[in-house]
Amino acid sequence: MSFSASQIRKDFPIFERTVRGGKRLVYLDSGATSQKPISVIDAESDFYKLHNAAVHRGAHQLAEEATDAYEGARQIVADFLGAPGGADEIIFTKSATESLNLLAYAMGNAPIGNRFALKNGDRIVVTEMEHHANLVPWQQLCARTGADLAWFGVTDDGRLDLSNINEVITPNTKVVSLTHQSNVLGTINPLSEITTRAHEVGAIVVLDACQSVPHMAVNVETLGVDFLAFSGHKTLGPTGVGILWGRKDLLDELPPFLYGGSMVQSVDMTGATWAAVPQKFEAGVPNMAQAVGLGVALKYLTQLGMDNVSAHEHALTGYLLEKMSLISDLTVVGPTNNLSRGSAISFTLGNIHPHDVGQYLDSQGVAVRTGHHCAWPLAKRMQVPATTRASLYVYNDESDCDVLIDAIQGASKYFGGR
Amino acid sequence: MSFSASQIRKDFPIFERTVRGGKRLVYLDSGATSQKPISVIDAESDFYKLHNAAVHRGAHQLAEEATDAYEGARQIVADFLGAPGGADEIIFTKSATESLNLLAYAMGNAPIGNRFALKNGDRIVVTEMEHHANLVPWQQLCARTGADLAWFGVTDDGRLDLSNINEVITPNTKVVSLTHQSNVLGTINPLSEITTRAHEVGAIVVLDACQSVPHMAVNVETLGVDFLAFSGHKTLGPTGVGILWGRKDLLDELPPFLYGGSMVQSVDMTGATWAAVPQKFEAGVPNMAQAVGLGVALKYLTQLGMDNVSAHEHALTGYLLEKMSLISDLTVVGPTNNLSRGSAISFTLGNIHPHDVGQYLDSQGVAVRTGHHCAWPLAKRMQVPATTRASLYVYNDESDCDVLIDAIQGASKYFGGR
Amino acid sequence: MYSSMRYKALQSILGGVKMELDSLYQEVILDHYKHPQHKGLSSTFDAQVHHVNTSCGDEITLNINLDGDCITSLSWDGQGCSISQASVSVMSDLLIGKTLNEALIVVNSFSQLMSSKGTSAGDPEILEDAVAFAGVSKFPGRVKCALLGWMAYKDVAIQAQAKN
Amino acid sequence: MYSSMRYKALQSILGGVKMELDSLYQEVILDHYKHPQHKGLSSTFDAQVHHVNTSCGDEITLNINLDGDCITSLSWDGQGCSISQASVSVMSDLLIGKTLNEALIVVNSFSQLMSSKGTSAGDPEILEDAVAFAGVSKFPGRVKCALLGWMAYKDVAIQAQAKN
Ligand SMILES: Cc1ncc(COP(=O)(O)O)c(C=O)c1O
Ligand SMILES: Cc1ncc(COP(=O)(O)O)c(C=O)c1O
Repeated sequence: MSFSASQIRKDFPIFERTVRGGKRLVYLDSGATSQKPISVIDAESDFYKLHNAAVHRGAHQLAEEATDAYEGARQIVADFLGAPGGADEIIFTKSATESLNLLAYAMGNAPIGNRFALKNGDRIVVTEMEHHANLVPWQQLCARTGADLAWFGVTDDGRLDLSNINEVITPNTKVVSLTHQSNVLGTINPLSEITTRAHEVGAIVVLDACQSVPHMAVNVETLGVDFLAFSGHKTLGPTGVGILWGRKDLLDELPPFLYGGSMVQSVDMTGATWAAVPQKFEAGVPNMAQAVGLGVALKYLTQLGMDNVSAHEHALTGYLLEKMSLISDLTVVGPTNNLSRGSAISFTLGNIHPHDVGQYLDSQGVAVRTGHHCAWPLAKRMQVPATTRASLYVYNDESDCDVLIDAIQGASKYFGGR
Repeated sequence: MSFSASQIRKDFPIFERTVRGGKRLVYLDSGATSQKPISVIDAESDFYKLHNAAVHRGAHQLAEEATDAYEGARQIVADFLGAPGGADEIIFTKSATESLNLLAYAMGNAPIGNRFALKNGDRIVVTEMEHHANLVPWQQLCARTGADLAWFGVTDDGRLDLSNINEVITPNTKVVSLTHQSNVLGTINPLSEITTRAHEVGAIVVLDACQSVPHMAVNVETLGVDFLAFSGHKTLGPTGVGILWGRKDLLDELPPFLYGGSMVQSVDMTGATWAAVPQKFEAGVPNMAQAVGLGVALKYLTQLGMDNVSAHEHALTGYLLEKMSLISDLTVVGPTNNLSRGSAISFTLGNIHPHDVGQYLDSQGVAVRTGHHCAWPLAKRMQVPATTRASLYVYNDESDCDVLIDAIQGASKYFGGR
Repeated sequence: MYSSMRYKALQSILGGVKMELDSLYQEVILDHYKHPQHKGLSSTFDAQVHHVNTSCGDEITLNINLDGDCITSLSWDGQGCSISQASVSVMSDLLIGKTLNEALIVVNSFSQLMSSKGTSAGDPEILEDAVAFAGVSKFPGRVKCALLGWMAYKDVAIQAQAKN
Repeated sequence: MYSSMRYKALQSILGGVKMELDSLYQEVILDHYKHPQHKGLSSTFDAQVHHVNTSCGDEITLNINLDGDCITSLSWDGQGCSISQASVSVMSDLLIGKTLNEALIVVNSFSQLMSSKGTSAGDPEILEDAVAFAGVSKFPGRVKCALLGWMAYKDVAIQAQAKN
């Protein structure tokens, strides 16, 4: 199969519009959120038009169909991730942010004796390149339990510094949570050394896969992690849906997070007992249409082939890095070689503020993101108050990169001479 | 304006389909989830097709439009509820279940000295007719903090028993959380006596308005409550979106719940500070398309007029209660007079199990819900293991009630003679 | 997913799905429901279990007595819908007198039938009267009801063996 | 909501929205950005505040000195985009020498301009050079940038008054 971004673009209605007075939309902000193919949009609409009902509840045909569609989506996610325990290991949340908070809060709910219970002197390990969503929940869990937070540093060229791995992951470490791919640097982190050491000391490994699941083949068994979180909206799917995957035996032992309907086994006025996984973690009427839409998005990606997706992005990243290297006042923040790196490229441009760069690019139809990208500690580490980030996806091609490069040079001229 | 359910039905695509071999769909399960008008379905689709981008983040036109749409929806919700502090008092969650859990967890996060901090000997008050979503989170908060849980009982005819209000709401009560309208009994609870007593002792009042906001005019100022939760999907809106409203000064003091991007003011590796309300409570890329859809749903309801909606449902409830009273082996569980009662009607039919009743109704095209309706303590109180529930909404009319009544009689015959 | 959903809805719009109420509520089922067999718990037992179907609140208590490998008695009490009650009644009739191994064959065959989504008629050699539940497999919401008693049996058999 | 969204998109599809970059980055703004006024913090002050725009990380520290009701000096340091830096530079120029009441009129007028969504050109009598920011009000994402210094001023003025 030949991979044609311009062909793929035809599946995405948003590319039929223009921006800023007729400019072609060059969307380079998929790291924030991806665009949606028509099949995903239609799947959500069709759920409402044809099958809408509360799953697992009603005693009628619509409820049966809705349940089929929702549980079918769960199976698709399980297959997509290669979940060894199947669909029962897949929990629908509203976002990766909720998935990670779910873990941190549920661990906070663990009674003494539960393998997730944390105490004074225990340790949680993260990295200096985490998105706030994979940092602040753990900070707060530490504050509540008395555990201490430690982290891997980042090297000057934007790689994880694992040189002191045995001092960071100590024998009393209970959780190691890290990003698979940095949303700022593009760095893809090596996992096997970390999972080996973590499991050696009995810690669980949590993977923030927000920036990897959309962009490359991810198999949870092969990676050897214990929990994984990603967001639907970055994966061609609808907003309002995220995934938490976890090993079945761990999910069984993990206490629940949100309490309410459908997650209980029995309730009286004084207490409750919990349903089996995955229901235990899905209180209330779920985000059904969004889960169904996510299922269709993953089908769409499967049809493209995740290896084709990552090959396409890899080639395009190489092309763009090359072009960028020719702009004298442009500095890439993150790896400049195209090894173990994804398609998010952050950069600074002389001393022009990223906000101004972004504004100029916008005037040329180029959508990027500027700022600290929800990773302030990393920005401080890299000694940049903010960056401009271009992030690529299946619908981008070389012509998009060319427009970006032209626009960057235009911005240089516009704000230059300071 | 004359209110025409059959005219309204034309706005809802799902009524173009049939069920169970060509039967007309008689949807009487809106208490579980409502159907969606085409304008809501299109609003969600159009968001993806025309304006999709991460709100508050990108430096480009799509991001501006998405932010406008999302914040516009927040304003619509504020207007719909009459929020005295405006849009800042509206928090988008994924569901009412999350809204209520947010409150309970955030209070659990309150440090000593914060007005929400709970300690041993403090009290939380609920009622015996709560949905699990407004019961189990409070049970768990009590377990975590040492507060005790007390509750108002329910009378034989399904009304709240307020006779011992001063013993239930004691001076050390910190929270009184109750449902505005029972999802099982249909009972609309009187609030003024409760809010008066609660505020007298310095407690806050939380209203579970899941079954009232969709069905009647609800003004938070007039009601005098402090927090209110409802679900989008029961209010003609999309799945995957809920609302928490709270008084601005209380939201300001309430600690956050989910941690991550966009809810922080500053972050370093050791800690974080929080953004202002409402961002403080909205971590991560939000359920944007769903929030926008909910805004359109509330506009649709406003156009119908909430007073017209409740008048329509009141008349229809009277009609159905009357017809039901003529079926000899049918027992309504809940108020049989049509005063302070909404349109959810639960009943038992001789000793035919509700599951069988529901199945028979389904075969006639009638969609109802059977079971304990996520309110087990109430089922025990009313001494029924389960009931069949018919719940009405804007698109239902007398002909729907007639089909239901015929089907109930059919079920009697089918399973009768035991 | 999406196209199969469309197709399904279309089927029903075209009236392709027959009204299958009678295929669900076979005569045998309504009969056992109205005249349940082996209902009423024995005063002694080798093991007893209590199972609840949380999605609908149906409950069953099941007693077993073994003589070596042979099931000498099954007795039960419970409340629930016609499907769950009839199913445990039919099951008791079928399994009493069988060895644990023979019973397992029946139980597995019934579980298979329930997961067949209407594509199997069930093996009358093994399942006898229980083939009447074939129609239930077309109603995913009711499969749990039909299985309640059988799951309880699996549990109680294990406990009785562990004890003996 | 929904129809207005459709309309907006249509407008831009039809090329109805002009490329307004130059209306955003007026000459005056680029000038102040390249040559900021009153930058560099005074060594003494009646009050000092530090404000951060959390959505983009722009920062400003602002010092004020009062003589009675009169603003004798404003000085600042910070980092950020051209809009935020130029805005605080223009503001300092404007407010120094004014009384607190006079300054308040300017601040309110500027706030109003910023919330006008491109419908106002600003009052040159009151705002002088600051009318150059009128175009910013068309870019909701940038209004916060333009307001950063002005919000800091409001805060620092209150603190200085409280102290005196
Ligand atoms: C009274 C009441 N409270 C809370 C809920 C929970 O709402 P949701 O499941 O949408 O979170 C429901 C509906 O299921 C309800 O009827
Ligand atoms: C690496 C990473 N982690 C977590 C998140 C949070 O995802 P969401 O905002 O969808 O919850 C994001 C994206 O914002 C991300 O890029």
